[in-house]
Amino acid sequence: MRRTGLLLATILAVAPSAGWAADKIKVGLVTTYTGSEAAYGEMETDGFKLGLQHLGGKLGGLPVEIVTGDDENKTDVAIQQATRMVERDRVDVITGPALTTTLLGVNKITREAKIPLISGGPGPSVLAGRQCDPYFFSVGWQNDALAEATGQYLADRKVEDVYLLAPQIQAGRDMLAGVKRHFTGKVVAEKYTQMTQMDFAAEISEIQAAAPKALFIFFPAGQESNFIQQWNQAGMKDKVPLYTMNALDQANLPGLGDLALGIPIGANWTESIDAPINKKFVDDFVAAYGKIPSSQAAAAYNVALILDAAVKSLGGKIEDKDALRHAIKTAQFVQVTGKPFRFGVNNMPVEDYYVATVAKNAAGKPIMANPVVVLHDYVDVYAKDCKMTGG
Amino acid sequence: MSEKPSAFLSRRGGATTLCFAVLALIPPLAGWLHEPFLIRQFIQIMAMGLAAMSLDLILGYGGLVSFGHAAFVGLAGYTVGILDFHAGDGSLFLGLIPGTTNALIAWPAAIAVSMLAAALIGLVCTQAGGTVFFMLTLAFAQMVYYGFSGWTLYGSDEGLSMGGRSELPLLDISDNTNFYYFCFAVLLLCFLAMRAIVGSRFGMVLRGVRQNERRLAAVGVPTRPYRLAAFVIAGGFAGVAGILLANYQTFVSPGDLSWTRSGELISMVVLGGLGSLIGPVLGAAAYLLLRLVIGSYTTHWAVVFGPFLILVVLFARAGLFGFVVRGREV
Amino acid sequence: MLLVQQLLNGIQFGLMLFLMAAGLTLVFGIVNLINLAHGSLYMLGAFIGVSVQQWTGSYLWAVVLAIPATAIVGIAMEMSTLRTLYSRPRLDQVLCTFGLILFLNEIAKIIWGPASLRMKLPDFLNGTISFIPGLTYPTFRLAVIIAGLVVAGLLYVLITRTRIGMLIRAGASDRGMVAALGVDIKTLFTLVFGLGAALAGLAGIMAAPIYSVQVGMGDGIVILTLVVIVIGGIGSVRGALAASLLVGIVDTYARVLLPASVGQICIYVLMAGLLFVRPRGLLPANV
Amino acid sequence: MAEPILQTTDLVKRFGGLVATDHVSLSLVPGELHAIIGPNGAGKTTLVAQLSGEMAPTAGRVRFDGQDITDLPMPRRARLGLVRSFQITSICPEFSALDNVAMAVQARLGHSFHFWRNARTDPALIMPARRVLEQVDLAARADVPAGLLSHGEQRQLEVAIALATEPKLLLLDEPMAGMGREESQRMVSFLQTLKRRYTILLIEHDMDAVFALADRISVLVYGKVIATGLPDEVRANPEVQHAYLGDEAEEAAAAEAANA
Repeated sequence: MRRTGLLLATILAVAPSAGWAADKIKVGLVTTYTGSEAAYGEMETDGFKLGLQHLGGKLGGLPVEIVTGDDENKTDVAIQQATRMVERDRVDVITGPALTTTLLGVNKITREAKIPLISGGPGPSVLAGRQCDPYFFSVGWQNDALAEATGQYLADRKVEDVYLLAPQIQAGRDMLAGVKRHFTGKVVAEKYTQMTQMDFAAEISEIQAAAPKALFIFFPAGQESNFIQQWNQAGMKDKVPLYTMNALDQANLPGLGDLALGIPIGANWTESIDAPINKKFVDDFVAAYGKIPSSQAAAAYNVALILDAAVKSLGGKIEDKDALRHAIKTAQFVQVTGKPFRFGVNNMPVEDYYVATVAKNAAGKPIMANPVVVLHDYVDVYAKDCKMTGG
Repeated sequence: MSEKPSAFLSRRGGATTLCFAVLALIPPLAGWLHEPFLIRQFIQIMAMGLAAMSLDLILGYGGLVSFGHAAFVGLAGYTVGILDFHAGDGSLFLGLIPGTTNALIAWPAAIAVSMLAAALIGLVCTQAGGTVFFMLTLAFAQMVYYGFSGWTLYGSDEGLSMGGRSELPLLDISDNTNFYYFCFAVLLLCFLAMRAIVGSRFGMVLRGVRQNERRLAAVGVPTRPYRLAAFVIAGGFAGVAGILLANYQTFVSPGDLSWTRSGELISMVVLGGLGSLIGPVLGAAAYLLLRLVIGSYTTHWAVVFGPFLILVVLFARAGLFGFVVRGREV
Repeated sequence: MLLVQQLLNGIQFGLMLFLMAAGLTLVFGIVNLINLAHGSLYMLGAFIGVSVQQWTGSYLWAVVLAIPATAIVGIAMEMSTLRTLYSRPRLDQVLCTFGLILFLNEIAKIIWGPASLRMKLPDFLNGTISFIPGLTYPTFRLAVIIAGLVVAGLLYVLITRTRIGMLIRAGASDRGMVAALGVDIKTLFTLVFGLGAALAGLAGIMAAPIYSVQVGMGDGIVILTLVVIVIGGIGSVRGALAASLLVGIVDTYARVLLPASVGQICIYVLMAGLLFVRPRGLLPANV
Repeated sequence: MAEPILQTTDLVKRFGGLVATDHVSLSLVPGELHAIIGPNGAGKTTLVAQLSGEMAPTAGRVRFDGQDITDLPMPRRARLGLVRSFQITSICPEFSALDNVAMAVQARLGHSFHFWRNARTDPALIMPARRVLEQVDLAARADVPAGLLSHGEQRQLEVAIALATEPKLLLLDEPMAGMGREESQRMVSFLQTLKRRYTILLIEHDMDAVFALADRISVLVYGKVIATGLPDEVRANPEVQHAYLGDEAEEAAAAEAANA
């Protein structure tokens, strides 16, 4: 009997207060706080909170409750966290997943539960085309497009050949497909590594032997940083020029110091874009958190902006998830790059993609500098395959 | 130990009945509390509990310290997932086998895959005893793990998402409550089957193996075939658990067959009570609920759980079930 | 040149594994304990190293201080928990050390945070070195190779030439005899454990500048280390060295020659194959 | 003389340079109780291990019941009817005494791949097991976990387990090891009752017991059989007296002679 009592007590402890109030908006933030990619989680949380702060602590007039969950950069954990948020915490909207891997896991839950999921960054190809989801939105970027920008940049400079390296995950395949899309030269090799690999000695030796004219890499920030460090240790910096996309940004640039200087980066946003809203965002972010925001932080800032606009347009009535979804899709706001934000049919952003180069700022810190627009108001290639039901 | 068998059995029986009774009442309780999450949580507990129960068969009764049990759970899950995947796009597995979402085809196939893998792995591992057995099961499980984590077609490290739960005739298990009672029935049946097995001649040999393998050899029982058979049977039941887990998550990933998952399963068995079958289900409940409850206060739940596990191992070998019935059947 | 370079990569990885495997196999040989938490010592070595570097700004100080610090942690672990496990069944050992992993990972998370940390290298280790014309190799990786070889040499001398080594060998085969020699067997066990922990710490601090330092970094490597020990022959340090190099080299070549999907299985296939031919490992301990 | 039931020819076991079994040739006829004695370190344990199948001989053959069993493992030999007991009690401590014996019955009945029927209520196992327990006087202790039995009872159980397999030849490895005087005597009288019903190879340290029970005795010294014969012959054999009974016995004999 004692045991039964214990069990009941446990169940009651597990059960939170039932029912939800329409007088606030509950935002679930599933992101990575643990491991090599933990910087993403921090950047996103800070970016979203700063957005909220700029909006006076409310979204469209509603007070906000944030529920956070650590996905540990594992899909199964992300699914568990999302399930918990949907079923137990009953959040109104989920945002966060900074990595394609975890994002796809969370999307599985939100798609079924018909709860809006707003990506704090990635826009995987699988959600951009035939399997596009009316409840999924990206206010960051479409994966391929970042690499397409770099590929276009390589093509523009008539680089003869390129060696491609990425982890064997969806985002990796997206990025390498992206580079190849507009690149006109020869692809020396297209190599995939293990998802959690941290030592790239063998790959670097291979590249050294292949002696390509350029190397394009994509890795999540922590791994990318490892790669660049080892690339330098192997003395390759001056031998083969390295190209990448926004996996090299303020999430890992501070740790790399001078090692990354001169690397071109395909991006949808950089801290050096000259727009008043961006300047305010970056300056306030530095002031509040003592670091320059990353691409994820900027996207999370966008998440706050779009939710504010959407909730406002609904007059605070967010209970109808279909209406909320529609409001998000049609939300009118100026995004952090300073341009009005617009979704494509597949709920991926239609925006400019840049190539920036790592250089030191006035304070001597490495930043993504001198952004040049490579792809204007770019509609990703998958959009044409998306036949979204329910508008 | 000195209790009369009848009183002892009834006490065990009573505790076991109580466990199942509580499990049967979870859905109405969840409805009353407006907590659908509870149903889902207990589906997970039952599925993991079944996996732990199957491990108990070889660990608690046979004394075989397998650190690769999650591999068999995961293999069955992947079988269901892969068949679902091929059913989704109409392609063929290895260019030969069409996919299906029909439970009556996919599930037996999944169990067969788990048992076949257990037979192959067991064939090598049961050659050795003790330490080498432990390390070999671990290593083979890693082999399976890396196999799936590298299999790009099925999502590699990112896992494989299923279109939905398998389809059963007459019962719609896409509904959580239906699925809950389905899992409950499966758990009960598997429990009864395993209880019969451990009481049978085969079970007696298995228990004998743990206590004194040399003694059995001396009276003419070659122990290896029995150890192997037990390994395969446990693999089969692990497969059943894997099917439930895959359908519960509608997602499978290499994480399901990692060595840490195997470690969790062992923890559940010991926490609940070695060699008690129902104990591991209690262990699974304790493990998962502790994680949930402590986890809602602090993210550092492992700081509490790690030492707790050590203390249970060192000082409370009878586990939770032993705590309930005060004693252990032999 | 590429082949030579990959061979060096393989050797470097192998020797790193050896630092782990030597400690684990010694402990196994003499006290008959499977310590899954050996990987946690590796992790702690790396974390402690990062902290020391943050205080002093020096990698060398980090190496010098992290190794004894890890040894002390190891000894504390031995004296508090593991000691009671020596006579316990394997299952208890496995579970308790599994519990220790959970605990130590979480403690590390509390102390150092969940995000990964980086270890910086001094300039003289951060470049490349060209010792044959046309062959350049990262200086630090070369340093790891040298350190690994030096440790292997010292272990050889320790085990074959010194009184402690004699006791270790004797203890592995006959505990009663060592006790009969009037040696305090408990202290000997503790010392051996401390030595194993120090080696794990060294491995951690060597790995830190290459991999990033993060919670759970030891979980994967401890499994690989167990594989090395099984291949080499349980309890045998020589076997551990041979198996480490084999695993390191096979892993490296498999990674570059085969698609990523099959690369990592190779080691396990190798293990299964080898055990089929030599069930007791490559160079079994003469027990 | 009848066809021997157990016969070893030139059995040799070497451990490195050490010869533990040195060309041992033994032969047991059905129904006899044959004892092997020898001082400590004579190689009795090694010999038992080779006869029971736990250890492979370096050279030589073992025949049992008309069949060469040299290469058969212990379980196969046991099923042929060559069953041993252990010097150091070897039982399943968590099983009851009855379970322990029933396990042996189960082994005799063939393979145990029966998964459903409860073994503890199976009369095919329980009845014979109870009979054997009665035979060794343990019926009252049938339901006690074997680990909780007294040392003497455990030794009895050890023999009972062997008996339950209905062996053709019982290989008893020091059944009186560690027993008190009274317990030993009870065991001796119990073994008396087994005599003639089973062929028994008795390895024993206790001289009184051996000379009271054995039909024939073989003396093992440094791995060699130095004498085989009737108890009186062996007792009188000077080589045995010298090598086994030692100088002390010789002196005693000499003193006896002097006194006479």
